[in-house]
Amino acid sequence: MGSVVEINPLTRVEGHGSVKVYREGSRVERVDLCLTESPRLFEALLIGKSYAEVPEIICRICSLCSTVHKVTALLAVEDAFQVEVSEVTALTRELMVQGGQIQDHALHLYCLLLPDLLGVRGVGELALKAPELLKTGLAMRKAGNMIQETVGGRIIHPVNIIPGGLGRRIGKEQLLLLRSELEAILPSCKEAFRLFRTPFPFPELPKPHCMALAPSAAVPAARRLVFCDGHSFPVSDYRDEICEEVIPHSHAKRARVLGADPTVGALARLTLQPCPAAGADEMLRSAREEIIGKDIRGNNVAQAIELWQAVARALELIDRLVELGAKGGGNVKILPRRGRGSAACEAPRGVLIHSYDFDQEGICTGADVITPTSLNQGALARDLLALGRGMDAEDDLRLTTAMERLVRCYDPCISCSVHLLRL
Amino acid sequence: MTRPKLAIAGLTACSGCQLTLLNCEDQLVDVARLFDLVYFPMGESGSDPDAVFDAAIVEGAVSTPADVELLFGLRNASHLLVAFGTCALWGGVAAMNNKVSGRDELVRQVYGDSGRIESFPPSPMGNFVSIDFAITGCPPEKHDLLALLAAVLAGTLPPLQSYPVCTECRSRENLCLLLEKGELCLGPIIQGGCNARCPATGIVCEGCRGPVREANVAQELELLLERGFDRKEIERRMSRFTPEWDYGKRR
Amino acid sequence: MTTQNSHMHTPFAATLLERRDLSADTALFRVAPEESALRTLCSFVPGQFVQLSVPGGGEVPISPADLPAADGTLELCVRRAGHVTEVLHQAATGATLGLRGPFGTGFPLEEMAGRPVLLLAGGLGIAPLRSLLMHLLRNRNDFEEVTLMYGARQPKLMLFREELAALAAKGGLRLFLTVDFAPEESAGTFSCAVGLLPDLLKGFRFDAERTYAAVCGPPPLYRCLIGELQKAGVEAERILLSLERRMRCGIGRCCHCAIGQKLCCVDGPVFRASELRQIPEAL
Amino acid sequence: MDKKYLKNGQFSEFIETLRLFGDLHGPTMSDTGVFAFSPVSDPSQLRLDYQRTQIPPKKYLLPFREEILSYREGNYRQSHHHTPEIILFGVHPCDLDGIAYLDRVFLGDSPDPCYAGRRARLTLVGLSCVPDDFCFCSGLAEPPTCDLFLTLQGDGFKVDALSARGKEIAQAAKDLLSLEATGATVPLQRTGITAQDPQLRFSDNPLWDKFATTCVSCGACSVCCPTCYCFDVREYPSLDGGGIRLREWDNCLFVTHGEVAGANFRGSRLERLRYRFLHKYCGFTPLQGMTSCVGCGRCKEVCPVDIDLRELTVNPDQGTESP
Ligand SMILES: Cc1cc2nc3c(=O)[nH]c(=O)nc-3n(C[C@H](O)[C@H](O)[C@H](O)COP(=O)(O)OP(=O)(O)OC[C@H]3O[C@@H](n4cnc5c(N)ncnc54)[C@H](O)[C@@H]3O)c2cc1C
Ligand code: SF4
Ligand code: SF4
Ligand code: SF4
Repeated sequence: MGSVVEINPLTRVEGHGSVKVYREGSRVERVDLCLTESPRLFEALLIGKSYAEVPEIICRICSLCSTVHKVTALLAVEDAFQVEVSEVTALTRELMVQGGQIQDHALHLYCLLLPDLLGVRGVGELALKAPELLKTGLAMRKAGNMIQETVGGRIIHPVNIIPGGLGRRIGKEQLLLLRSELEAILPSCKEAFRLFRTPFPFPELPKPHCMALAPSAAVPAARRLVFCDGHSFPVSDYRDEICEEVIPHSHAKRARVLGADPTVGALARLTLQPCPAAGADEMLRSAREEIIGKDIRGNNVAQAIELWQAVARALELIDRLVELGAKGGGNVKILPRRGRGSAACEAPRGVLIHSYDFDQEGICTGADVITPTSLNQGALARDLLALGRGMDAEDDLRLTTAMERLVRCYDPCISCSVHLLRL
Repeated sequence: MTRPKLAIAGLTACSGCQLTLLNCEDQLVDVARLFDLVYFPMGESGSDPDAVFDAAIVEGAVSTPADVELLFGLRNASHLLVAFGTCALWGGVAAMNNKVSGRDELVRQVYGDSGRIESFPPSPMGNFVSIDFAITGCPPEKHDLLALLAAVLAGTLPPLQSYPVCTECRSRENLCLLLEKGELCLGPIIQGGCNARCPATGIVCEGCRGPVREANVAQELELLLERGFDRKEIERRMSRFTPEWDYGKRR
Repeated sequence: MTTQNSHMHTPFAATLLERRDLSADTALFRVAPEESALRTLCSFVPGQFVQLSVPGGGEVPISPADLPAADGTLELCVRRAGHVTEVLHQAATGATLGLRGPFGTGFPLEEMAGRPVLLLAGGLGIAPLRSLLMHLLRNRNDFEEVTLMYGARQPKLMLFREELAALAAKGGLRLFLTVDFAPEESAGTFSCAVGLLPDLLKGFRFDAERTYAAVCGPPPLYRCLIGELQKAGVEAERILLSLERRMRCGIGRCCHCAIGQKLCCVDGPVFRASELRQIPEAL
Repeated sequence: MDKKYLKNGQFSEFIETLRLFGDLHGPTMSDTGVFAFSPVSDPSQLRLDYQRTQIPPKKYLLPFREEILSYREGNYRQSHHHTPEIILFGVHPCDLDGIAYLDRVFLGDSPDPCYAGRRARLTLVGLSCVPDDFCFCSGLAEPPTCDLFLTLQGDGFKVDALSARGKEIAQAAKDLLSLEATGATVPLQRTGITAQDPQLRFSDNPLWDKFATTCVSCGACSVCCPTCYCFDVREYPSLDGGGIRLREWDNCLFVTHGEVAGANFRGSRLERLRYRFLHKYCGFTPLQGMTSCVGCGRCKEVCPVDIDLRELTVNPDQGTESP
């Protein structure tokens, strides 16, 4: 006898999604992951807009990672027009991206995921049962938010960054204030590392095919994407290497790399990007066994390590900005020309790629955005099925609870990935 | 005292409005203590589908049959329905091209010829249900949300305020980007309350809070034309968050 | 700073003692000001107003609907009209409200003494005029004939109906009630004229040369009533109008309530028609 | 004879002396290039060549937004603001007049507690000026509303102490002042705008319609006017069960200004402009018959559509030859 169990809506994730589990007797036959967010068709909305509008519009694709969307779009625009920004601009943007990392990881770990560890419904119940723990998380998020507010001019959809530069340079006083806020949360980051080390007691899942951005290269578009099997290619070649498939009858776009479903995000980064900041390296050393080469459950603790790392990096950036004083700034004037620009960034959830075509007036004629969640989609679907198979014996409730937890391990951001996938 | 029951939900949007609640770091614990967050998929699991609410705070534009269904459900189950954010109130970014190109055309551009997606042009919530209160902004301001929650607790709604972005902008002693730099600033016709965030960082107001009540739209258009912007560009900027402008409006 | 002065700005506390519904959207609220406020608040002249604070809502100008009672309590007749009045209508008895005042200029009682007085109230306009009426009746011998013409849209919107009828029955008050229209079902249950106030006034014979007329009602009413009164022979100086404006402070600072160069909260709310002649936007 | 001349060489030290009396604020240029009164930590930040600041000194007395009351369990209490002693340096005569006007409004019968508290702790140091194309003030009022007034003169300033406080400061600075004049002052032609006939607001001047069509109701003219003070009051409950009442600058050009339940007394932009005209140039009770315009020229400078209500005071037939 066939039965269908549905998880609808998926909760404590960003956006609208659901999971359908088809069982034949107790055996799990099929799992449908439906990211049912209404498509907002951003790629089409951008056509006909000027290059300056593109970043302002595209950041609205998602609130959780609006900063990194905006930065990536700016980098892509600047790549198209071959603009090189000042050191202050670059540092300021990176500071905001690190702030985004802190915002996101703190929110995900403490508001969305922590309820699973404590067995409560969500933030509401958390506030009643474990207010102190929640407050710790919120304090970390607040520090990340403060970076966006002071540097970006707004917590969500920052305004202070524009093609070629900044609206306003951040003063020393404000930077020092930020510095002390960030230093204050370092101890909590340590605590987070301890708290989120326990992986969920699932059956073993398939090993991820990790993908991340190699740091280093100065020109953003020339940066490379690297994989755990040693494969790598420059970002500018992404169209040849990553195929976004529109699957017939299901209208889904699914990003695959060389026929495999990649995994991006904290776990992939810690696996592929060497040399985490001081403090984080220790954590990574002690939790190495739980992350490197492990399945997606390691993503939680990986995020906790990245929290520390982001704070540490933000502090470095602030120091450098303070050191620069009034030097190293200025905006670059943009001279539009026909061309294509691409850029990739490490968003909190993993690799994010933007690419735009412009005509000689700087009007957008083509846009392509590949989000971490669409990259992760295939792997998530695969893991869901594997989890289902591994939990054949369990009843529906246990199964769906486990599945929801698995989904949260990926920290998906459904608004970004307006695609629908069926397997 | 029984805790007021809240629904916090999203339709077609970026979740930024709901995130604004989670961004109230200093008040969130109190909010959770004072209210019963009965339905809040972004932050809570396992909600009661038959619940009734004192207030439903809903973000997003309406663009799919599922949106309509959720919205009607919440309207019926709630004493107060609050349109939360610019998408809910004006249509927002997703609706920006409603007047320019057809939905099918857009779907085809993104999904190719095989695309058949169940959706229609995103529209504001008010086109479907009656709304008791609205908070504007993309994203909304925290203080507006907190004022709403406190007012609901006190059995009322926050007082309205209505002035354009310029009023706060000038009061903050910003450089006027329109007058002094000839930039395309929408400040004069946009609802204030954001403390002129953008001009304060040297960036023009992009109109994220939608039209102010007394907007002299025709004149704003004229003064931008005089400053050398072309009509297409102005309309494109203005429709970024609000597709339905009455470009002839003067009063 | 004296207590008195600071309470020009900070409301006195006042307890809501009871509430009586008069119509679907209007109720009579009896409030007891705190002890220290009694002398100030109870000193008002009919026509003056108080600023009523409803915690959580805000503040609105209200003209007391009666003279202060012997125990110092005030009666406020308030229609549910918007933000603040809505919160007031939800308030439970026992709730703490706030009062500032009295503010503005009331009716020129001394000048009116020894004269006939004609009160013309339209709709909720009865509320402020009621305290004037009570003053006239309490000091009945100081005035000549007292007449009240009160028009409401329909019978069920007529406030204080029984009470006014009882007062008239005691003598000393000539009472004319009129409704714009009377729905079928109210036929027989209620006796009053059907028609508009100005029409009622047209057929009224009175000592126009000496009468003081006090008018309060919705804005459109004023123009025709002033016309009729003047036609009948009441000079503009003796036509007293109580006007409504948005008021944020009540003491002449917020500048919302200007009528020409006058401020409704300081120079009014009671104005003479003669003062308003030069001010087209007044009515 | 008093020692009342300050040489440029002594200026910095004079500023340091002022600092002894409170926090020093004065005209500076913000990093975006806007003249603004703001705290001065170093005399070099002072921009004595400023023409006018965007926001007049009224912000020191009547902030854009301030909490005036708070309530708890239904009981209202006055909100107390901690205001430091402030020495506001370099205020031009028009702005001093503006403060004098606000003083009349807010310190008249029953002084406004918030305003009065700030005013009592504000020391005004005036500074003479050279008018530009926007200015039309009527010069220094008699007596000027300030504690000290500095007149630019040759290679320094003439310093007049005009209040007890001013004398106290002059006394403290007496070693910096000298007897001999620093040079001669240049007398200036000043025009000013006098009180207008209230009926002018109903004149058939075609400018009325033009202004009503072009005014964008951005509010800048009132926000930046040194004598516009009208305010809105709003009450906000807070999550802890109490709440606050705040006041915020309002603006007679906004549609909400003349609203009452069921009607609007100034529903059209034309009516609202007339209201502004009346208030600016004719005054409301008790300042009726007084112009409140001090000629600072801000409203004209900040208006995006170049509206200058003063033009209405000129008979259109006189200015230009009609065809
Ligand atoms: C001297 C005087 C005496 C009075 N006496 C009485 C009396 O005895 N009894 C009585 O019932 N009333 C009386 N009133 C009228 C009473 O003051 C008003 O009904 C009351 O102020 C309404 O306030 P509210 O907050 O309830 O309504 P509001 O919410 O202020 O609504 C009033 C109107 O303004 C609009 N509005 C309000 N705020 C805004 C905003 N921010 N933006 C846009 N629109 C807005 C509303 O749509 C509505 O039409 C008197 C008024 C005066 C001046
Ligand atoms: S910068 Fe924009 S918002 Fe600010 S005053 Fe100028 S036009 Fe208005
Ligand atoms: S200035 Fe304009 S774009 Fe910026 S937050 Fe305010 S309304 Fe939105
Ligand atoms: S009306 Fe204009 S010129 Fe006159 S004082 Fe005000 S801002 Fe200055």
